Amino acid sequence: MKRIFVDEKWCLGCRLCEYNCAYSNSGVVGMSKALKGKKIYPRIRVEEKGDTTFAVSCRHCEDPMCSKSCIAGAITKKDGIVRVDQEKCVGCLTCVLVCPYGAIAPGENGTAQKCELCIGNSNSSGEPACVGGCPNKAIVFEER
Amino acid sequence: MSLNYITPEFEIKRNYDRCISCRVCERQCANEAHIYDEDSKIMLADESKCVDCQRCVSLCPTHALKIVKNECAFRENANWQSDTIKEIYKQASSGGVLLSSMGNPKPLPVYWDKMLVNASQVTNPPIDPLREPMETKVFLGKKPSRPERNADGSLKTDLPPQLELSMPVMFSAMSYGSISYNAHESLARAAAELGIYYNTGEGGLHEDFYAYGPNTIVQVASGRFGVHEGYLSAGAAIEIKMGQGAKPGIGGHLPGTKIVGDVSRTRMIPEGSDAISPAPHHDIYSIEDLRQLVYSLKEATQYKKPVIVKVAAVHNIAAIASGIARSGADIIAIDGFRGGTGAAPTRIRDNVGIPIELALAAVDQRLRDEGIRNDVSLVVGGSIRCASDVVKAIALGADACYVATAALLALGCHLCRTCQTGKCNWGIATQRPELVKRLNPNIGRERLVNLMTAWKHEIKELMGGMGINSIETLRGNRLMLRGINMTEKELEILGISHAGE
Amino acid sequence: MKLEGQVRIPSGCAISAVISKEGRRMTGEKIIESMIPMHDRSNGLGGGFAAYGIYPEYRDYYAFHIFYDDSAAKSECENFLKESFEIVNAEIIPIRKIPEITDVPLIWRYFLDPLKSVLSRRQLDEKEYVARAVTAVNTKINGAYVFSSGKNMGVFKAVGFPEDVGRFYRLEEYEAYSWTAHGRYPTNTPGWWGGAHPFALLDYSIVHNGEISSYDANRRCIEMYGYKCTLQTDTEVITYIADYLLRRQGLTLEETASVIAAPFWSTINGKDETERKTLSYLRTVYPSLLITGPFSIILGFEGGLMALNDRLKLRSMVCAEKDDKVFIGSEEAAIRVMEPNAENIYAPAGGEPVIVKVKEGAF
Amino acid sequence: MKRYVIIGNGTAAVGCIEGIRSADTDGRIVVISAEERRVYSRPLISYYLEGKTDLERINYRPDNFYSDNKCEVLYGKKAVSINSDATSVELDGGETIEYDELCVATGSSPFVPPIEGADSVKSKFSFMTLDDALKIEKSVNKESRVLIVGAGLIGLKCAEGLKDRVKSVVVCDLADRVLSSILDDECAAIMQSHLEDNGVSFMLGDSAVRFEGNAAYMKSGKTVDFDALVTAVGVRPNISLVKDAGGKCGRGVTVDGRMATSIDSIYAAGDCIESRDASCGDVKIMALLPNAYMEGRCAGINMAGGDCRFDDAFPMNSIGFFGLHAMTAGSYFSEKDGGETFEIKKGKSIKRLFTKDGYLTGFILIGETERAGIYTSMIRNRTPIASVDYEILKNSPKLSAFDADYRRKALGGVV
Repeated sequence: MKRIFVDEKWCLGCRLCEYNCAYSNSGVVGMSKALKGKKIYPRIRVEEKGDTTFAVSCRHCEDPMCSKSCIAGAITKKDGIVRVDQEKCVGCLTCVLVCPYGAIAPGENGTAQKCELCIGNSNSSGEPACVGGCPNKAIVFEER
Repeated sequence: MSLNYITPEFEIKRNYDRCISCRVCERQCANEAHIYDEDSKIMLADESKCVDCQRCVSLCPTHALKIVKNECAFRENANWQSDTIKEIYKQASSGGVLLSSMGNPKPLPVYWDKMLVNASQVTNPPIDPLREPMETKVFLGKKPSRPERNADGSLKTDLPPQLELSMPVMFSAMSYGSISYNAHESLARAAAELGIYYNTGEGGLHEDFYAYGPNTIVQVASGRFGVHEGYLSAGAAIEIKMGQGAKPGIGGHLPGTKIVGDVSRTRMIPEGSDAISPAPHHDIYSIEDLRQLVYSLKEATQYKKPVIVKVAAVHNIAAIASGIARSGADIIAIDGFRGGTGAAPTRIRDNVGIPIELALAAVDQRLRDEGIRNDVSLVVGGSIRCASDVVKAIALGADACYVATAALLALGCHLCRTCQTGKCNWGIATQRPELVKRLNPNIGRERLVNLMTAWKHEIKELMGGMGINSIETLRGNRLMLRGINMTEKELEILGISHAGE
Repeated sequence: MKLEGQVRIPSGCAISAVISKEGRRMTGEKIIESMIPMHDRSNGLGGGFAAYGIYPEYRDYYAFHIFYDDSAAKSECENFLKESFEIVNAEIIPIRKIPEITDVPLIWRYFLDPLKSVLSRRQLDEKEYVARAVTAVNTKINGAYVFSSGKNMGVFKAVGFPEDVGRFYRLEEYEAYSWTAHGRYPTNTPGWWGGAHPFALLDYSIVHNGEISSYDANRRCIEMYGYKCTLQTDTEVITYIADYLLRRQGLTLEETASVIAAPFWSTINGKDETERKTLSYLRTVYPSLLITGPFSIILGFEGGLMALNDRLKLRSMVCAEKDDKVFIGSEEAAIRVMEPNAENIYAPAGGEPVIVKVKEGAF
Repeated sequence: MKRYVIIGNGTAAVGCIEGIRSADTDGRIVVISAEERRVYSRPLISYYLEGKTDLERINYRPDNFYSDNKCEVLYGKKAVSINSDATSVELDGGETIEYDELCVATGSSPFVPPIEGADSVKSKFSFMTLDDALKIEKSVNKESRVLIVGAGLIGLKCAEGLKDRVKSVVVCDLADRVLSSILDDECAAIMQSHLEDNGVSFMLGDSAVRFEGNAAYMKSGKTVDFDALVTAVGVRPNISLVKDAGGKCGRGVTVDGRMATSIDSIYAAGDCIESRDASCGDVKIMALLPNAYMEGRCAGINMAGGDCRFDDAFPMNSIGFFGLHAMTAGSYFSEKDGGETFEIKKGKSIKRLFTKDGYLTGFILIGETERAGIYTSMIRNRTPIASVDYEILKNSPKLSAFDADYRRKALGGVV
């Protein structure tokens, strides 16, 4: 299956991915309307260390620890995609405690959220928003 | 001192209804023109630092940015225009020579735009490139004046060394140092994929790029930076650079700040030292000296590599080219006065040299008049902007074109013309690692290949319209061109008729 | 309005040819008739014929056919010729006055022998010497135009329909082993006799149907070698290219065909190594002598002819045989007129030369 | 066709079913469920009281879970004994079920200490099952005063769940701090004060010695009046079935790394077992949902003939009260045990990283818990501190602390 991969060699640390992610998952049409004056809770995060920057998002592990650990049975993997059922999640954050990549974080309402490849997002354009918006192809969506 | 204050050239217009303070502009501006104000949580700008490279405009996710010409104006004066006035202020405060980059931006005539291309109607058919073969392959190099035969009567098929091009366009010289590693990698990989050539410029050849040698032209310039036997043998051809269209008559100067790491090693000069190429080659003060260098290089490479001599288009170009053609060179490259540069004195860039169109027409005709046109191939550069420029150049008599500015544009250059600062926000004309990485060669290669592929399609369309299905029969086919808005003299030099004739 | 030679004039055409491989001589009747069914391919602004083997009694002399505007031009030209040649014979070419052919110039025929002393002084090959004389007359002497200059052959042309031109020149009285014919459809009105076809230099003559797109590339290349394209016609430049490649570069007919109608690179790459190398060599060395755009030509030369189409075959041309004869025409109808029982009718592929040679010793 | 029997219908049983089905899609699976409910998330019962979930969403797996996995569930049945010779399980109704492979996932039971007068308390509860929660829900109202005995995870989650439903909540515990099993004094104090700020009262270092109707008499001499009593002092693993069948047990059922008991074809998983804590080497009961699932799954795979080991369990907890999150994992070695501690404190947030012999062995995070899994993975993978940039990690868990090669594989490869 296609996954998101990042190559820090080409990451510029511009953080467009974070904003594109937040917008894609906002459900609002118009980025300014969606994000202006708001704190964003992106599902992809850029890390910086000196000149090294790279983005981290869910790896959609073959054997996802988060899903096995979820006390609410809210995290499932289907067709290769690990998703959080926002209705079931109670915000205990056990998934945050077990994710080796630090790719899960609570959203605005306290429930766990993570990259779900923008599937089903009304304002996404078929590929994950972070990938489409990356100006340097540091984030790609492909089979490996 | 207020006398030193020069109004910023540009104004950064931020639409605050759109701006989400994501700070992408701030992170992306190496000139630090954008500032985030923590207290008010809004983006501010320092316009004096803006060079209008459009990086922020391109990356702003909400399209909140616009860079516009500063409206603050001197009183209008057709003679003393605002650029002239500002230059005087700059010189009055610094006492220095003004520097600038890329090609001559002055409103001097562009002859490409005054020439129109023919098409077939009724008396012979246009050819559809989608249905019929359409050939753009070109061989550059000396052609023998008479065939020789073997004892059995068959032709001897050995030829002097030739460069085979899938289309009549090559990437012209840009040195590693003046442009980045990633820019070079993009050019090298694209050239290899396209079946054309790129040119090292005078900065030597990085060891990583020897692999692309079969598609590389290695340059020998007056500074001889990075020149050694391995380098000469690595390329497919050797180019002796006598001059450059953007700055005929002067040498080059790459500041020590760009001579870092691999650049210094590749050039074979110490880190941090300025790389100064002298105005002349100090072993070439005349045409016979050139002949010696041509043959020295041929000796060094066992006569396996064609030798190109590159000159700037200057007044006496036809005679100069004739001399070069008789010097043993296989290819003459002529660079017109609009050619780009990483840095040149403004006065030189804007006032020295002649248009490539006229130089090309004069040289091609002169070499034909002397019957030596087939002894050399002609490559022209200096602002070839599009496929129709290529077609017109070939029809005037060129074998191939050199492009550089167009290639840089494909790589992301926005022609802000401040290469000399080394702070290229697009990762091209810089050696700062955090900026260099902004040009991902995977993208760069793809965009160059796309550009050239698009041009190739357009060249074929134009050829097909003329009923020509091989680029060879376009070369020097001036009947396919007509002039518009030109004087008799201009038409005479170009060797074409006026439209309607 | 600019005349032929001052401006390039595209034209459509009809061509036909017949040759006897046994060298049997035929009168001009049949070749004239062959042009009748193709009447509509001409517009009356030019027609002509080339005939090989017609002057056996003068076979060792260059036969110059010259148009003169007036007698002043004639005497200037004759003075010039006398500097280089011994004039073995000079005569008016016999014509038949017919209403279809008007504005007739003075038409003279000379049999010339190069002066050996001048020839050796100028250190030239004899044919080159003759060719230069032709170029000199045509470019330097106003009102004089050499339109045929080979040995034992002659070109006959005029402004008019080809069948009328044939009658005008009384071609039924000539016997040749090889005939070519041309009817012209130029796209402007001022007919000029010199502009009619065939076009010839030495014993090479060309009849051509088409409008080549490579004209100026070819012209500017060939002019480097001393040719001067005064007429600005395809036929003229193709004749010079043929002369240059065959006579001066020493290429074979097949090699020449591979230069002017070169196979596509994709075709060349599919050939075996020897052929690939040869074809690549020819394309690389003579790129500017490739001819593109539509053409069908018949090149006449001493002892044979070669027919060739452009590589896309953008013009019609068919061939046929009967006994010792080979027929070529823009249309099959032309061939049927000459030989109702013609056999092996076929259309040669684009770029495929049809070379017919008369048996050695039979011409 | 293999016959699988699972005793229990909790998280470990689900893990076991999914484990079996990952290797064997045909075998017959029988689940013996004492509770008359499909599997639900036990830890969510406090969230139920709090209103963050409901009787539908609390289900641990979708409606069609059992049918999709072709499981036969015997609701309301209790296994009373295992006959390992006959490879059968006897149910309370007398019927026996034969097995080829058996998994014991009986979980644990709340421990209710014997206190004088306990019988006199009418409204008294444990807090273990959904039924417990439903009973409590029914018996309390806005005027209720609730006394919770036990300031551990269960007691405090119960307190949080009830807080807004009742008038007052008092928590007492013999220990002198809250969450004594996972927090040290200082961290416990922060948590306690946060709970107090949100209206929960504590009586620590104190315990009820006698009940009399709705009054508890404390060891300290204080008296607490209450309307409902919840006992949450701890749980005991349900080991009797295995023990009676002759299986080896400590405090919990003894299993190896494949979850096999000492009896052939009998596996055990979940809260009923004891296992080795990978962070310190001690054998202990680590009754945590993630562990239960992974143990169950491991057992299931092995029962179906696969080969799976789960021997890197260690304690870890993510728990939040009134918006303040605490995450803990592993073991905390004090200086005298040869450990080192790194600490950052800021207001209500605290971070403690425990290292020993060059490895991260445990941590406590309160408040700032972002990306804690990066620390957890270092404990699980036993990542040498020397191989990472610990200075970065001290500040916050980041992948930039790891070498570029690790990142290349983690972020540029399939994991």
